[in-house]
Order: sequence, then structure tokens, then C-alpha cells
Amino acid sequence: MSDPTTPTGGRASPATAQASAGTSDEFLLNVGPQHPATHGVLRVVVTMDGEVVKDLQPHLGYVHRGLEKLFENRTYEQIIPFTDRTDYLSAIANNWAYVMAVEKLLGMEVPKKVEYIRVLMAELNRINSHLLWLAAYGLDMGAFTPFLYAFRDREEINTMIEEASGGRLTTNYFRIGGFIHDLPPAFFPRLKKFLGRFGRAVDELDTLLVENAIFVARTRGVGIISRERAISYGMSGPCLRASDAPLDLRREAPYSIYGSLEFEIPAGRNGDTWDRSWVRIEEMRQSLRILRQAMDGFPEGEHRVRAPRNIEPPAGEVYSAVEGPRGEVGFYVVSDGTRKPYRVKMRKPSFSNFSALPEIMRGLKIADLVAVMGSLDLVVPEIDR
Amino acid sequence: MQAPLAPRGIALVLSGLASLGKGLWITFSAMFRKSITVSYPEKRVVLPLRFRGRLVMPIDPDKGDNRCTACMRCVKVCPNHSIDIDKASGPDGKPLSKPASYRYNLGTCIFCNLCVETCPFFAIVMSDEHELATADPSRLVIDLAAEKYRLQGKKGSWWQKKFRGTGEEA
Amino acid sequence: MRDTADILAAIRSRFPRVENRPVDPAPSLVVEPEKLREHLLFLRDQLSFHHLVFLTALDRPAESELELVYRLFSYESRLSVMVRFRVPRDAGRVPTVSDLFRTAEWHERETAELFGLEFTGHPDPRRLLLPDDLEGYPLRKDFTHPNMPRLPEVTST
Amino acid sequence: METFLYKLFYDTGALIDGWHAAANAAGAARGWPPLVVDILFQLGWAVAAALFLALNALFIIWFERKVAAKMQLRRGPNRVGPFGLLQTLADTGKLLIKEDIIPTAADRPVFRAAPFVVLAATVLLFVVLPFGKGLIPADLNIGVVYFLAISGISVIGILSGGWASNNKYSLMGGMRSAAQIVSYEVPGVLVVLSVAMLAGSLKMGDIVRAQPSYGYALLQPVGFILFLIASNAEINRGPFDLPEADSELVSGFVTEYSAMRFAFFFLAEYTNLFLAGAFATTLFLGGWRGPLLPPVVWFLLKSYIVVFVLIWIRWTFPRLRVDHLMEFSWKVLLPLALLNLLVTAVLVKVL
Repeated sequence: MSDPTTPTGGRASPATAQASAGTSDEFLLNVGPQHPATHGVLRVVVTMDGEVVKDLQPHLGYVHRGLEKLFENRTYEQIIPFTDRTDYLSAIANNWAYVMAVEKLLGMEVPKKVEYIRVLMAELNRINSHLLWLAAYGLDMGAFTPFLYAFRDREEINTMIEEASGGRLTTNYFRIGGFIHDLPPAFFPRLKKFLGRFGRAVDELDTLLVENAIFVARTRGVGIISRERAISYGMSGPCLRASDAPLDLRREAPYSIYGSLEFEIPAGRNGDTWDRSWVRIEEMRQSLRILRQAMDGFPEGEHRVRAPRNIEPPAGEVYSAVEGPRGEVGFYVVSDGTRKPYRVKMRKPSFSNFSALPEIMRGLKIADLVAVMGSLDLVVPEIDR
Repeated sequence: MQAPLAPRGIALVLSGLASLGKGLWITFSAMFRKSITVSYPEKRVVLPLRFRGRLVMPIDPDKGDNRCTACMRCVKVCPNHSIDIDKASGPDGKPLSKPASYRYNLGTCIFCNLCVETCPFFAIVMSDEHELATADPSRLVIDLAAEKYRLQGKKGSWWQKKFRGTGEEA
Repeated sequence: MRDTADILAAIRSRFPRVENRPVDPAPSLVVEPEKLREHLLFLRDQLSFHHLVFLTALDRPAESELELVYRLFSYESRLSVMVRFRVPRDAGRVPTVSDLFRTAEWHERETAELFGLEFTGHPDPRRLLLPDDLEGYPLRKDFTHPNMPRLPEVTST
Repeated sequence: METFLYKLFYDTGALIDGWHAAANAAGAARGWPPLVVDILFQLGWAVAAALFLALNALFIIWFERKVAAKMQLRRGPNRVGPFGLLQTLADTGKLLIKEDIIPTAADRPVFRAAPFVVLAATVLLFVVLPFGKGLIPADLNIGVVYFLAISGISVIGILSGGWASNNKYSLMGGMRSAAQIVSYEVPGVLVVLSVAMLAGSLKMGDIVRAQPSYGYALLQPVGFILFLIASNAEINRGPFDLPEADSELVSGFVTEYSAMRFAFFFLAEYTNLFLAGAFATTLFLGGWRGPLLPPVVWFLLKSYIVVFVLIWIRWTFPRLRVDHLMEFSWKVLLPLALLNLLVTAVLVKVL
């Protein structure tokens, strides 16, 4: 049984050497790190038997920047811009989780209006992230047109967020205690127009891709993970809810004003790739409902609590989590009374969602790898941090 | 709210064909809608007021000079040390509250706007300039004090209203 | 579905040292590393804490110890609980729980390579994020690296 | 009204036969063997076909990019030349001057030959295309069989291209493409057979003449749809573009090709697209027959309508998985094609 020549140049990295003990007709396929289907820099070494996947070894760390080490050398305020760079598609969710943690440490209550702005921003960001997932997923599955329609709608959301925060993806809009700038006057008219139009746009995208016969044939019953295994892998967000588990932090551990808003939690039936796609489409519709309620009930008031200029929370620790587009985004902040945190642990959804891939993929075909990976909606910097 | 069950048998075939048809209709009807491309560079997108372009230290029309007092707060707040200030010193060697040089490293700046927010004198602001690519790395470090930047347009008036205290918190 | 009071009572009866860290509402259970697996199994199966939110370590150079922190959440009772214990800083050994919670496998690999720990019985103890040739454990307080930029010292103005 | 112009447009065949006879007479007078004149005329046809192929390729690539853009709410090429018409010319120019890399471990002779095999198979098909009344380079009496046989050669080129690049992705791309073309050729041939049965002849010219002016599509709707699907799959396009499935196999068998060699594959693919349209027009839409407009214009118009449909399908649907692809051909298209053949046979017998 000859050791297949490892595709990673001379040095056989431990993973490939270990996985090459298979029979002779197997061969190793290197997917990544520069592969269109990996949404970022991530390498997967797939041991294949013909077209069927036998085993899958992910290689991580290409985008590891040691953010948790950086945080230990920066003040609480300087950390905020870094949080939206761990997951550039849901910068708002990350900002919120971190800022809420520090506010809890300070025992700070934020005005009602700030909570409403945060909900508005978070739900817009959720739709934005799901739209990009749909665009990239369509591309992976060979349908190029949904990409363009999804980005047309994304552009409208990005403009709204940009007018409020100044940034489109890495917004850095949240501050400890509220916001520097209130919502611009043009925000609500634009939002009203968007809410009026977007319902039909989601139906259009849904029909074009998720309901399409070829897409259904490639995703129904493919890449199934049961509810127990999903919870054991620590999965969260649409990937977990697809396995017949309507578990959403906005319901399980309601934060901010989600307790008083009405919306439903879509859940799949058998945890396959199609259910994960359906859940995201349905979540976009639910976000519209939330946005409408937040817009109607938007209170008057201050958009910021006067926080002290040097933030020095008392010694202690807190974990605060938010339901990001990909799942539970949590910050475990340990403070020691100085201006810099003692330790910040970031709990990121893609890290756990991705760890379930080897189990999901065993026995499926290589073409399914693209379908399954796309349905997990991975953002690689979130895995490596 | 539960996901719909997959249709069975003939219903599956019919719904499948129907979905193909609906898909084709969407792309066909899209042909008659207006294209949404903005033909850059001929036509440009109108940038919002709070757009974060390159950092600049504009000249205050009233004082004819920049408003920076070298208080070093922006240096401290910058998450990755992209700003360096050398204090100017007067003829008798005593330090003045003016910057001799204000080196801004465009290469490492992450456009997070923390420096602008912390500056008590509204000396620096993020302009609308976003075509910042250069082949020559030395042009990435800019001395904003020596640049004598003139901030015009909406952003200019918004900036001046802020430090004259008359502007609303747009 | 046991109610919260019932669960808290069960926890207090089983775990001698139940503390509360300031601000975080979740009770912290201080246990011995040897009995970790047993405790987590009890929490998971009896008290339905199925979701291991995360697992990480805190470097305590003063006491030359590493503090391990596990956080669990129960979807049924919507309660959170923290399990923590300390191990010596050099050659700390912790029993793996990757067979109880599949997510622990990656969390343990990451904590091991960032803090210099060994999880006994781990199925795949390779490095997860760091390059093979990096010496030292980055998240330890005394770790420095040549190209780690020093920020200007932040004095409170 | 037998003016030259009328003949040029409406009865080109007769015009050319006239020239041919005159040339023969002149040749005989000079004592040349008649073969020389024939060769000269065939050369003429070859040059005309090559010219048409080049112009058509440039146009069709632009046409697809513009149509795709229109469907995606964007503009498509509009920088080079009016409405971006010269864009394809610019791309070809770029490909001409780019470096032509041959991987060191590649099987050099096969690597070099592959693109030409594919292109040759495509160009040879022009011989039997009925552009207009009498405007057929060579109206072989086995025209249809010739067309199907030659279009099968391109798979050899694709396979050898995939193999020669010595790259795992290309190999898989080549294998998939071979399996796909072979399995979609079968239903395609059966449908063509049923049309030939209706027309009672295999000659392309006869098939076109035997059709009512609106074509066999209305008589054989199922056959027409089957044929579109089969030919779409045979040219590796639309939902069947598995061999160059970007997300799975980077870009299939053309991964290692660059510059001019890649241009040949690209050129062959788009010419095949036109040929699929032309063949469908000949068999189902009544070829060059139609009121008012000259036959050549009708032929091109109908071909481009079919090409538009193929483009439309490509930019709407996601890609099929490789086993669905096979299943769809053997378990759905084949039975339908056989059924169609049976029904046609019964109809022909009965009427």
C-alpha cells in the first residue's frame, strides 16, 4: 500500500500522513485553501473512494490573528472595532454581544431607544447576512443569477447601515452605553420603502433557488444531522434549528426587547441541507416582521448614556450571548478592575457548526461537499479568530 | 413553525416542473427591468454624510490653521497605533500645544472612527476620499498637519457646524 | 421538566462548593479535575444541561495555575452553569470530555495549544489553529513574540 | 424578376450551380481534369465556413454575455466598441498574446493535440448545415448520421485534455464529461431518428423540405424538448456544466490550459452552442423555410432563438449532481425518447 504522494509539497503534514493508511483505490483530494467553495481560507483534506467521501480532515489556522491575545493589551473601547472583524457579515451581532457584556460588567442600563436601534440594526444585519449566504450558495450550486438579485437587496440594506454608522460591513457602530450618532433622518423613510418591497424579493429568491427542482434534488435528504448530534456538536442558529429544534436565543434567553416582540422561530423537520436553506429564507421573513414592529414602536429619548471616558469595570466576569445570523455569538469577558480586560473568550457559531462537517459528510459524494458546506454558512475568520 | 414536507410521487414531479417554469419566468421578466449598475467612474454613488474615507485634518476657516492641540488622545485610542504625533516646540524650547508632524499610517488604519470621536477639538474628520490605492508604500504614511487639507461640500459644512456647536447631531 | 428551584437544589446537594462570581448570574461549581467527567455526565443526563457553550482556560501566573472554565446551558430549563477547577500551570493534565460533548473535541484542542495543557484520552490531540513550528503558549500572560507590536502605554489621562 | 439580387438571396443554390457549370466548362476548355474545379469550389466553401465560424463565435459570445447581463439586471460588456461589440475581439486578442503554459508533468503531445481535436470535430459539422435553399456545402445523403458521428469526436479531445494535464481535477472533469456526453447521445439519437422517420430521409436538405413551414416542433413537441435537453447536455452547458463545475473541480478539464489553447476550447464550446441551435432548427423548426425573409436569414434567426433558450436555461438553473445527471438521462430521457419513437412509428404507419 504505497503512501499516496501528499499534495502539500515535500513535508507530509501529520493529518495527511495519518489519513493515508486507506486502501489503494482511495485518493486524497485537497479542497482549499484557495478553493471557491470554502468561503474563505480553509483547507479540507478529503479521503475519497471514487466520488464518495470516506473521511474529511479540516485544516484551520490560516486566518488565526490571535485576537484574544490582542484584546488583553487594549482598552475596552479599542476592542469594539476588532469584534466586527471576526465575522464581517454579522458585525452588528458581534458588536452587540461584546458591548452588552461590558455594560453588564458596569451594571449600566441603556435607554429604551438604544435597545430599539440595536434591534433594528441587528435584524437588518441578519437579512443582509442571509442574503449573502444565499448569493454565495447559489454560486456554489451553479446558479449565478440569484447572486445578482440578492446583492441588489443587500445594497439597499448596506446603504441604510452606512448612513447610520459610516461603515457598510465592518460598521463599528455600537459603543458602550449606546451610540455616538442617532439614526439619520433619512433612515425611516428608506426602511419603510425597503419593508414594502423586500417581501416580494424574498419570495422571488426563494422560488428561483430554494424551491427549484434541481436544488431540491441536490439538497433534500442530503447531509442530515439529528437534533441530539447537533446539540452535542454545540451547533446553533439555522444549522441547529434545521434539525427540528426551534431553539433561538431571542426566545431561549431573551435579551434587550425581544421578549416583547412577536415573531416565530422557523424549524426544519429532518436536519438536511434543504431544511437549513428553508430556515434561513423563513428567518428573513420573520426579521421583516420584527423590523416593522420595532419601527412602529420606536420611542423618543436619548441615544446614549454618558459613559465615563475611561471605562474601568469592577473585577468580575460575565458571559453575554446574542443570536447572530449564524448562531450563538457570545463574549466571556473577565475583568480585573483595570482599563484592559484580563481575558476575553469569543464563542463563535461557525467554530462549532463546522466541527460537525466530518460526521455529516461521511458517505456522501464530493458534489455534496459543496452543497453541505454552503448550507453551514461558514465564515472562516470566525473559526480561526 | 415547521418546514413543509417534501411532496410525494406525481405531486413531486408536477411541483418540480412548476418550479422550473416559475424560475424561467422570473429571469425572463427580469430582462425588462432597468439595470441597477452604476457605471463607475462616469457616474458615482452619492456618499452618505457619515461616510468614513481617509482621515484628514482640515484647515479651520476661522483660524486659518488646523485645530489640533497635540493632546495625544487620538494616539492612545487608535486600536493599532496608526497615528503618531510630534509636539512642536516654541523658539525657547518649551513645547507648544501644536503638532510639528501628524503622521497618519493609511496602510494600517482600519477606518474605525474612534480617533474622530475622541478628539475634543474636532480637529480630525474622516473625509470622502476612498480611492486610496497607491503603488508606492511610502505614500501610505501621510503628514496630516503639513497637508493643509481644505474640506468642502456637505462634509465641510457638517464638520464646521459641529465645532461651532450649531449643528444638530446629524 | 424539573423547575429551576428543583434543579438548583439538586446542584447544591451534589456540589459542595457552589459560588457566585460577580455580575454573571450563572452559579460556578468548583470541582476536582479527576471527577470532572462524572459531574458533567450528571449535569447533562440528570439536569438536561445538554449544550456545552464553551470551554476555555484562564492563566493565573501568580498562583502558577491554569483555571479551566466550562459553561453549560440547558435548553429545557433555560439555566446556565459554570464548572471550574484549577490545574498546575506546567504539565497540567485534564480528562477529556470530547466523548460526552462532541464540541469539546475542538475546544480542548484549541485550549491545549493556546495554554499548554494536555487533555488525557483526547482522540485527536493535534494542533488546531497554530502553525506546527510555533513554540510557547500564546495566551499565557508571559508569552511574547518578536513581531507582536507594543502599543503605547495607556495612562489614564 | 430573376435579377441577380433576387437569386443571391432567394435561390443561392441555383446561382452557385450556375457558377459551377461555367467553371467546369472553362476548366474542360483548358484541359484541366474536372476534379480541380471541384476542389477549388470545396476550398471556397471551406473559406466561407471558416469565415462564418469566426464571425459567429465573436457574435455569439457577446450575445450570451449581453443576454445573461440583461437577465441579471446589469449591463454586460459596454466598454469596447459600440454596445461592447468588440469586447470578444479584445478578449481573443488578449488570449493570443498571453503566455501559453504547458505543465511540466503534462503528457506534451496529447496536451497540445486535445484542443485541436475538439475544434476539428466542431468545424467538420458545418459541412452538412443547410443554411439556405441549396446553400449546403455538401448535402450528404447520410447528413444526419454524419452530424451525430462527428459531434461524438469532441469527447475524445476533452478526455485527452483532462488526462494530459496530469491534474486530479482535470482528470475527474474529463471523465465526467465523457460519461455525460455518451449517456445524453443515446436519447438525442433516438429523437433524431423519429424526425428522420417523419421526413423519410436522412439528408438534411430533404428533412427541411419535407417539413411543413412551421416545422416538426408542433408535431413532435416532446421530441423537441428532449432534443433541447440532450443537446444542452452534450455541449456541457446549462444545468449540465458538470465537467467545468467551478465550485467542485475548479474548472474541470480546462484547469491547466491557458492562452490560445484555452481559447480553442472556448471557441469550440460556443460554436457547438450555435450548432446545437442550427441542428434543432433544421430538425424541428423548418430550417430556412419561412415567408418573406430570405432563407439564410430565417435559418440564422431560428437558430439564434434556440440559442437564446439555451442561454436562458443556463442562467436560471443550478447545476445537477453527477449521479442525478446520469439517472435523468437513462431513467427519464431514454424511456421518453423510445416512447416518442414508438408513437411516431405508429403515426407514420397509420397516416
